[in-house]
Amino acid sequence: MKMLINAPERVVADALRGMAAAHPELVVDVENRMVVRRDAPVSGKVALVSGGGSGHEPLHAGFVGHGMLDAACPGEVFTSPVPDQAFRAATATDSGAGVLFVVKNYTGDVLNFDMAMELAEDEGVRAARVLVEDDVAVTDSLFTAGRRGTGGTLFVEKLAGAAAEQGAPLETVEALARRVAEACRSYGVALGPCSTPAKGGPTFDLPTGELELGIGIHGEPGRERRAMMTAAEIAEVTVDALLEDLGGPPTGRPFLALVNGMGATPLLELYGFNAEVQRVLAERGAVVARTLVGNYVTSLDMAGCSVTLCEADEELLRLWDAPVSTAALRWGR
Amino acid sequence: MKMLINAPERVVADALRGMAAAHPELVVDVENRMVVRRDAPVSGKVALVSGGGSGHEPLHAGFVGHGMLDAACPGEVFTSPVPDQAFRAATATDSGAGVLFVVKNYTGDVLNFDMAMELAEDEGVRAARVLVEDDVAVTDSLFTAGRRGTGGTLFVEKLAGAAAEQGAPLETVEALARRVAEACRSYGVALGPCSTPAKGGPTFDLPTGELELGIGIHGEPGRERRAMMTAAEIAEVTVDALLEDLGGPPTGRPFLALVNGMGATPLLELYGFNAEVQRVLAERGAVVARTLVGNYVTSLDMAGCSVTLCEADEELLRLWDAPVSTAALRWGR
Amino acid sequence: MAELDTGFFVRWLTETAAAVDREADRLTELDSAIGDADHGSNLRRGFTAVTAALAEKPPPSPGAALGLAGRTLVSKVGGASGPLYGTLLRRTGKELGDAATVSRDDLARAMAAGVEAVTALGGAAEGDKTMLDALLPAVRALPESFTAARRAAAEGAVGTVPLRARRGRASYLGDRSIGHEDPGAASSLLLVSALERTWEAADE
Amino acid sequence: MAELDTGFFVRWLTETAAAVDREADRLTELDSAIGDADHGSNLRRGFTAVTAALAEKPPPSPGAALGLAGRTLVSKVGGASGPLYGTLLRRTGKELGDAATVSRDDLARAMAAGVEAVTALGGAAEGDKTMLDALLPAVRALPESFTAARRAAAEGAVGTVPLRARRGRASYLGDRSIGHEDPGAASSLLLVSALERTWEAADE
Ligand SMILES: Nc1ncnc2c1ncn2[C@@H]1O[C@H](COP(=O)(O)OP(=O)(O)O)[C@@H](O)[C@H]1O
Ligand SMILES: Nc1ncnc2c1ncn2[C@@H]1O[C@H](COP(=O)(O)OP(=O)(O)O)[C@@H](O)[C@H]1O
Ligand SMILES: [Mg+2]
Ligand SMILES: [Mg+2]
Ligand SMILES: [Mg+2]
Ligand SMILES: [Mg+2]
Repeated sequence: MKMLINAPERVVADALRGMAAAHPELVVDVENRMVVRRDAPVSGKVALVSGGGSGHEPLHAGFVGHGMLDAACPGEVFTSPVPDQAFRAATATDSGAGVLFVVKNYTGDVLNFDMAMELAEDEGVRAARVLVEDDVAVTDSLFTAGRRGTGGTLFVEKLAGAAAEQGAPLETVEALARRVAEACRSYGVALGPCSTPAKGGPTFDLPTGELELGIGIHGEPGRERRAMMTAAEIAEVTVDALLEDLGGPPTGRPFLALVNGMGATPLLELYGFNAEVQRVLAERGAVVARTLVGNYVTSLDMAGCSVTLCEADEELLRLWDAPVSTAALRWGR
Repeated sequence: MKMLINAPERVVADALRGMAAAHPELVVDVENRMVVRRDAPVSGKVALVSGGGSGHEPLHAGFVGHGMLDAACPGEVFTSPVPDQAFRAATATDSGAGVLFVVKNYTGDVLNFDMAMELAEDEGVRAARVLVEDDVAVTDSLFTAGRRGTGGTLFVEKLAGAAAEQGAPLETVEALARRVAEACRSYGVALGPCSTPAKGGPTFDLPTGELELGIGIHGEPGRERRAMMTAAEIAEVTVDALLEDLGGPPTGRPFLALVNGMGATPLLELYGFNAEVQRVLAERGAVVARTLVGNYVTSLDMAGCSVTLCEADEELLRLWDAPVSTAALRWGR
Repeated sequence: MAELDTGFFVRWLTETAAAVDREADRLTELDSAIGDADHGSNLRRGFTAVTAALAEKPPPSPGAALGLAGRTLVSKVGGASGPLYGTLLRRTGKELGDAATVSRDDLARAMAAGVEAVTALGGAAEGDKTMLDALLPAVRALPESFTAARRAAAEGAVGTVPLRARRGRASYLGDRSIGHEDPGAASSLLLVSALERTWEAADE
Repeated sequence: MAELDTGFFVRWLTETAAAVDREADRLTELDSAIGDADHGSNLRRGFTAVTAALAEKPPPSPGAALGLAGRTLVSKVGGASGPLYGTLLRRTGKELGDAATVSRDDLARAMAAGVEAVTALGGAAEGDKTMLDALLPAVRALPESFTAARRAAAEGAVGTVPLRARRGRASYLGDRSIGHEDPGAASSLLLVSALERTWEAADE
């Protein structure tokens, strides 16, 4: 598999150098693997710190900036960052108002961020953690590592980031982040595998004419393989999985929707898929207040898509519309 | 080849429906295949209209909005729009101040837009046209259809769009657009082919271990096939091709740079590639004032990248920094 | 020799549409080698619309039939081939005026003007590896017979294989365009072959 | 039976690093089938750093050697295996205290505590298809001999093939995790095999 890289072990450092060059408005610490708001620590503001394995760009570094994250710490490709990284990011952004770690629910992320949290608390930083576990494809969570965190992360980071920017204290930001995390559901579909630099080739084989349902964002195979479907059919499977998990027919509260590309699916196709997602949602009686279409929570060069729904209310809509200024998400400023 | 679509002949209409759902701030006319600013025609403002084959998203529809395009008309995949589309877009956006068509230099685009321009002029619309022909891979333009228009289109649309937004008259906007088009150079590299819905599979074969240099944005093979290179080497070939075409060592005027993904190359790799592009530019003595990294002028699911340099001055930098609010490019507002 | 009436022209265009539909994948395949893999679907979309337009609004004359087909191609195809084929048919139709029937010689003269208009619009010359490499020999041979025209178009189309493209998308490939048949020349052959078949069917 | 000194522990860790380096692609391949294709490169990065750290700062005792290795893994690996292997070695080292030499029984007791800490941290039990399926049998057999420990680890690793994963990334696959060896169990076998080899080399 051909990649636009120098060498597998340099990929993350090279990307950070390139990010530094493109974004003078960010502080990029290549050595210590972190991306930080230039104005951090922002006096009196709760700091939001996130991170995870690389390969999901723009998540998380692309969401650092006004109204969203204060810092992101990228690990190696598909490998959670080490505790030092998250600890450094916390001390670099804490203004005294405390730090909220946004953690996607994977064994590695949980373990490493928990260690970072201990280190931070040892240094006197008030730290809290919110776990994103929105992937409804993981059904029997008693017999698994629990639901994976995927697209819902974007909503948690955006909405909690807006609340923090508006001056909410740590407990409020944490409670809000948790409320958002609980309101999010995601489901992903792969039309092809991705290739990781470490492996140098595709992480699984997907025969012509088949797709994977219920995939995560790490190139792992899905829960089920089926014959290829049309965009309309994929939208039906996906939306129904989400609504079912939300407990049946929609309540009338508006949704925030993310129609997300896994990396290699053209935007042309994603928009077409969005048309079908919106059609199915409307047919099921769901109201969508805001929709974001694009490659936001990716899996390297995987072909496929995921849909995330976040059940919202007036407050969450206001926080969604609040100004944000990051590399990948920007409005209102 | 698996695609997230319903049927090849529905791809463009479906995408427009999906775009309409995601962007209430735009007027999307699915029937007549055009995407228009909601506040068009903007009184006293020169209208910018562009378009081309679909498959290059977010170009052009993703650039419709304040500070950039007034309308875009997408053709079928890799097929220039028909004259009616461009004509309708012109009449829908002309406030009386005239219309500037931004046309990428391909036989089909030129012919169809020229017909549209005649139709528009017959209706009393003052119309002008700027041709983007920035691809330095097309060398012997006497024996070809001339240089292709690729990444430079983004700069022409952004900078001329800013000038139009600021109230410049048609002649000024046209002259500026022409100046920008002349200041732009692009060069593209493919690591893999793309697959078009019409063909249902890859448009060319690229053996493992080889890449295509000097590709366009329509899945056409490049000028030359070579053994696979590192990101550093690709950056050298690319930057040197651009600087050589600009007439040797940089003059000291700052560049705007676009490090563009062709669609399936992960953002992680693109940022890493940007690090190398910036290194080579610095080594050659070139000053880069602004850099944009991402998938902006794509070729469906092609793996690869292109680099565009635009020689700028104070005025162009100011226009670049001016507010823009479109689906794909947004800042300052 | 029989005069060609409006029905003949409608049958020719319908026959062309059927041929394009049958051969669309091959045309796209040719375009995939040296272009952007859309020529077949472009022409299929266009000629499907032509058939529909002719059925909906039966044209009063040969010239009107070609004019309607040409306008339909322009407004449905896009790409390079839409304006070029559209111009070919519109211009040919215009030359035929509103005569109810025309001779083969009339058609040969009108098509020569049509092809000339394509040359003017696209700026290509014979040997540039475009549709003109099939169309120009065909209209030169048309005064002789429909079969001669088809043979000339076929030779012209095959003759594009060794050429280096100098117009259209294939020209970007430089020497790598050599060794492939031009998709537009291949579709032009379909148009001229349909003409011969329409004549032969009428002649029976 | 000879006591194990600091040199022994340094050689064990170095031997493990070499084995991980040799087998990294296979570990990644295993992780590719039921995980995210990074286990080999994760451990290679980690153990390369361990070798460097041991060379740079020669540890004063067996416990210090394991502690340094564990801390290095935690700060270099990331993922699930970084904290888990890091905890295993740190905790084992802590149990050994600062004794200059230790017996195999000391090591067995300490490693049992180390593995217990992994269980506590990751919440997995035997049979969940994780590294524990190699580690737990190995520490149970260690009092008998290094060879018995290696055999037990090998059996445990192979024994993960028919299991359905209940922890870690492989658990997302449900039944589709069945039929593949767990990468962490495979790497644990490398660790225990290196222990046996180090012993055998010392014994000669
Ligand atoms: N300037 C030109 N003059 C004549 N024919 C041309 C010219 N440019 C392109 N063509 C013809 O058009 C064909 C391609 O048509 P098509 O694939 O439908 O459009 P596009 O190139 O825009 O994708 C070519 O094979 C060639 O025969
Ligand atoms: N909760 C757990 N307890 C024990 N071992 C675990 C647990 N979760 C994962 N593992 C082990 O970690 C291995 C995967 O390590 P690695 O691939 O490096 O990390 P990641 O899963 O984060 O990519 C698995 O094969 C398994 O043996
Ligand atoms: Mg991992
Ligand atoms: Mg085309
Ligand atoms: Mg074509
Ligand atoms: Mg792994």
